[in-house]
Amino acid sequence: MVADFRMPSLGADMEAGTVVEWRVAPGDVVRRGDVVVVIETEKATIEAEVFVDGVVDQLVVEVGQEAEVGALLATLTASGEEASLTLTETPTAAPAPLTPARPAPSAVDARPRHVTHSPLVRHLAEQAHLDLVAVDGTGAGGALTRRDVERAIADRGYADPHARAAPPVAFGGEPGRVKASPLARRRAAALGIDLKHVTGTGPEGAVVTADLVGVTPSTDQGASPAVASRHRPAADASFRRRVALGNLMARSKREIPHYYLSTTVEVGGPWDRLREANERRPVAGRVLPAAVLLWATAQAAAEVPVMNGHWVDGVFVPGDAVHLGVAISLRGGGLVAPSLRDAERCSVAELMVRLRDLVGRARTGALRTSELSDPTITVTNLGDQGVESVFGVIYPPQVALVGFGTVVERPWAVDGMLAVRPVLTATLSADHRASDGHDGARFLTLLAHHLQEPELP
Amino acid sequence: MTDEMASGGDLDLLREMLRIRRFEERCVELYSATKIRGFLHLYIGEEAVAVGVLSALGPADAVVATYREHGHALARGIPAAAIMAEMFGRIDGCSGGRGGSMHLFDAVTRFYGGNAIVAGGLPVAVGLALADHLRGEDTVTACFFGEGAVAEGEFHESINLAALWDLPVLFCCENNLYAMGTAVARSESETNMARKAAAYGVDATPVDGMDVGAVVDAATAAVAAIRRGDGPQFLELHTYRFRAHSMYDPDRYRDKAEVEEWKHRDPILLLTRRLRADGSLDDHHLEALEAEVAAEIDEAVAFADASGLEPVEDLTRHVHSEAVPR
Amino acid sequence: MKTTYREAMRAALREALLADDRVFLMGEDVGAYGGGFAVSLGLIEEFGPERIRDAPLSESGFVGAGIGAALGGMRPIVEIMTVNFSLLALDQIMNNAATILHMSGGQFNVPLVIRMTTGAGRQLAAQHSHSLEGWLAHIPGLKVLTPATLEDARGMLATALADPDPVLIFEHGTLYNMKGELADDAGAVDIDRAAVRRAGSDVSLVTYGGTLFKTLDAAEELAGEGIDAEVIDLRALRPLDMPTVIESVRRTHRAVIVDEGWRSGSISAEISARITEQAFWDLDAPVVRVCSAEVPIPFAKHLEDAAVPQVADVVAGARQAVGGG
Amino acid sequence: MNQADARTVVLEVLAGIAPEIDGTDLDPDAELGVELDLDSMDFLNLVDGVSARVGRDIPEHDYPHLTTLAAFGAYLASPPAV
Repeated sequence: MVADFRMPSLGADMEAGTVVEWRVAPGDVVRRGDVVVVIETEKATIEAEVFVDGVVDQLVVEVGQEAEVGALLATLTASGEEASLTLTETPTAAPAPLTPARPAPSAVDARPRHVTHSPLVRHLAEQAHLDLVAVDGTGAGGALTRRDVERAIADRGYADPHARAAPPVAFGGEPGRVKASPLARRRAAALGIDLKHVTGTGPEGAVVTADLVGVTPSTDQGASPAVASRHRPAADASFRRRVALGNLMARSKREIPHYYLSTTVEVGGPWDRLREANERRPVAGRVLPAAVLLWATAQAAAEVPVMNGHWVDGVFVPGDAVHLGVAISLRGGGLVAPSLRDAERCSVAELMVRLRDLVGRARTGALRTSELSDPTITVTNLGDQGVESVFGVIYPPQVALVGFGTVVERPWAVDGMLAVRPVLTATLSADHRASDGHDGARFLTLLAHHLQEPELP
Repeated sequence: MTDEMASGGDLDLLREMLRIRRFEERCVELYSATKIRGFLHLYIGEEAVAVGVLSALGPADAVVATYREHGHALARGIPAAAIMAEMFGRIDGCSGGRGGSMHLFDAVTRFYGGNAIVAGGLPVAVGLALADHLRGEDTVTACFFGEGAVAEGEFHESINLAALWDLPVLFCCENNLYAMGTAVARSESETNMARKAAAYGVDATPVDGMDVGAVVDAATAAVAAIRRGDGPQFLELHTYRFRAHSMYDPDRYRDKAEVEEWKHRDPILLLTRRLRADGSLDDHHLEALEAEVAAEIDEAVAFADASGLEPVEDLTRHVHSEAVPR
Repeated sequence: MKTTYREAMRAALREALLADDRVFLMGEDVGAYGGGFAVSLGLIEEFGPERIRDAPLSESGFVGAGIGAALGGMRPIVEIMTVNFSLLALDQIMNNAATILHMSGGQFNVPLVIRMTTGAGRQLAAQHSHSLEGWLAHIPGLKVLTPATLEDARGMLATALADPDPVLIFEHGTLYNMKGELADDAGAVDIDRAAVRRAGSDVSLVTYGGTLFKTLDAAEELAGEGIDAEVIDLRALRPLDMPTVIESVRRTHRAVIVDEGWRSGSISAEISARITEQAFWDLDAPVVRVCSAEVPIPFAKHLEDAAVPQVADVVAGARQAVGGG
Repeated sequence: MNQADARTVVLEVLAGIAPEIDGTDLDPDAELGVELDLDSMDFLNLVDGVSARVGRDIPEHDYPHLTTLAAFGAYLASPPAV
């Protein structure tokens, strides 16, 4: 009878051992309990014994080799008898049976096989009201795995009414109390959203931050249910932009030490020239005053580099060109500020073409990612809304924002005489970490200068 | 072979020692084959102590043992199959698979466990004896511990309490000379354990723990003294474990020659030799005995293998009682 | 009937000793001395030294003996004079009392009651002022009770003795002299439910044991500020009656946990974690904890006062939770 | 081109600029810039679109005549000044 001698396990933390010495050679007679090999593990060097009587046949693993627990180390030919120690001094005939010392227990496990599932599996199944009997297991021995249960739930889909999230159980809470994550609660308060009108998708039906997207603020306290924006189906996106912009502006006001300058510029001359030029052009070729404002801003920004760039990790990084951000209000609310790249190299006419294209795409949601990514300075023009001046909030990480109001006719001294002239207020919001008032004043002065002499087509 | 020999006292002692020896040898094999896991502390060489002392107890007496307690559990009468199933971590184990090798328990035989905190069982034994004392029972609590436990405060607290309150405790110090790898001379200022016990006013007797007959005699006398009302008794049983402390012990701390020397005093060998010498045992008897023991162990292993696992749903059972209070 | 916490506890002991022959009291100086805190004063005269058993200074020994006696069919009450000494018996409490039922596969239960004094507030300095009940409540297999009221001092012992498993009773040292009115027929009380000692709607103050009355005082002070605080007396730290706590927090949306234990790894941390696990979506503010400072309890009165939670600390914690702090 | 047709053209172009407006609701005498929130770019696009549809140049100096739907319609219904 051949018997295998395998790498013994000497502890649950032993995975393998190295044979450091064979105490036997092929042909040696061994008795049960004899040490046949010395095994080295990380923990100790142990003498390993054999569990049968017999003759060593072959040593499979050589000295110095490592073998995993259970690996074959040697083969033996067992004598087939397990007479042990030296108690039996002479072989004898078959012994007379003795009465067993005590009744031996039945070796058969007659209990019905108990189907067991892991706690996780049971938990998942309970949550989904899933009957596990109908689920096939793919785990060891047909056991149900998490994946099995999840697949079963997914397969069932929504055919089973229980599959839908159960409504939150009323438990002690007062009526009308809305479960909401602390973050969602805080954000809703900041945005004036009444949580009662928001459908929660979180655990226990709680409102989580994502649920606020697409919900417009209530106009008054305890107002009617907030509904999606009436203006546009894209209200979700609009709301998301609102939230993002709000966060950005809050960060700006929190982090950036703004300073503000303003100057009033008489624009009678350039505006007359612009009008004259437009008279000669078909509608599609006309230039709006906005293009002139952008052009002048781009020129000034190129000349005062501390206004044009980004504040990153505590230092000012000047822009490699003027990527002019244009604040564009969207119909139905919201604001985007895409950029006109390399604006300082464009003529007024070119800027007009690009502006018209940009505004059109901004309002149809067709902006390119690159246009949204990296303005170095931004212009906000509220002239069309009739306000005279705007002191804006800088878009981080930019360091300056230029604002233009509407053109108004005002008494104006010309050559020592009072006259009525069209004037425009230009403002600058600038980051005091990157520049100071002197730089800002110089910038506005240059801007005003450029407004006077646009190179019109 | 006569009936007298088959059921005689000495033959029973031999059978019990053989059961323990063969059971544990099988455990080594099963451990090496990863059937048994966890710690495995073997009693091989010390069988005469458990067999001799427990032969002196009656069924109403109580036993508290240590983490090296397979021998005590077998000698006390817990079925080998239930013990093996426990070693396998199966539901039919004597502790339902919750205890393992170090925590064998059995209510039927009043076996209050293998306790794996050295000396941790002594106060419990004192309390069991206190309960018997308060209820006027004449039962004895036998408490086994190694000589290593004598260094623990709980030994001194317990033997003092038992002596102070005259409690029926049989303290059985199994002095196998090593607390894991620490030789007694390296851990005790006084290496005579009996003298320590005597300092508490307890009758203390040194016993040759390799001679099962001597153990039986000493234990019988001690139990009788306790039942007589002489108070707790202390036996220092000089013995030796032939195997390492546990499976993963390279046995660096003692001489191989020392081990071999003690093996000449193998309690099974000594008893076999004596029985052969007086003619009450021959090869036929021995073979029959071996076969009987082997069959029992085979059945125990088969039973353990066939036994199921406790359902994981029941994980948190036995943290608090389920049944009504006693 | 007018009584004190100490007398209520003694009445409970006496009742238990009269009711069941298996019951006996064992501990240091419980007999001739009358108990370190005079709880068992007079009992040895009535019940004799076998049942009011003075033990030597061997905490591990006599706590273990209590375990053995419980295993042997008795109903021992073991008194550990103060919680600090229980550290000498932790092996028996943790490795035997809490595990034997489990290790034996349900065969052997340990119907043992261990009483001990806990807490600071009496200028007993760093070795006699621990609040380690939260530690012990970490251990599965034990029940941990913290009677704070006269009713609970009177009624918890009987229920603990009827329990088949080990029960630890922590008696706060500052409570023994507390006087009050107790019903003549006061008796056994449940030991697994928290109690709302004061109803409120703005914030849930969760506490137990020695800090219950400080917390109730704080609630009164808060009422003067318009903050309506609910006060929950946990009564037991294991098992923790979280449904009562959660129900309260779901109404008030704010929780303050007052615990004389040290903050790190404390029962207050456990309760806070469970509130977060079970009532996160109902919270309006982070859970606030009022615990002892992370320092051994000092002897000097002003420092001891500063180290352990006081009424003002609870008030401040509650204000913080409601956003006014 | 009569005024009704002219208004229809204006409304159609407006629909491309401000899709959300409902032409039937629009008060013909309301100022387009205010009522429909048109800025100068929108207005340029409106004029450009209408100009292309009707095949007629609309000089900048005529913009003051185009403030309402009614006025825009009337302007388109009348012959060019030149």
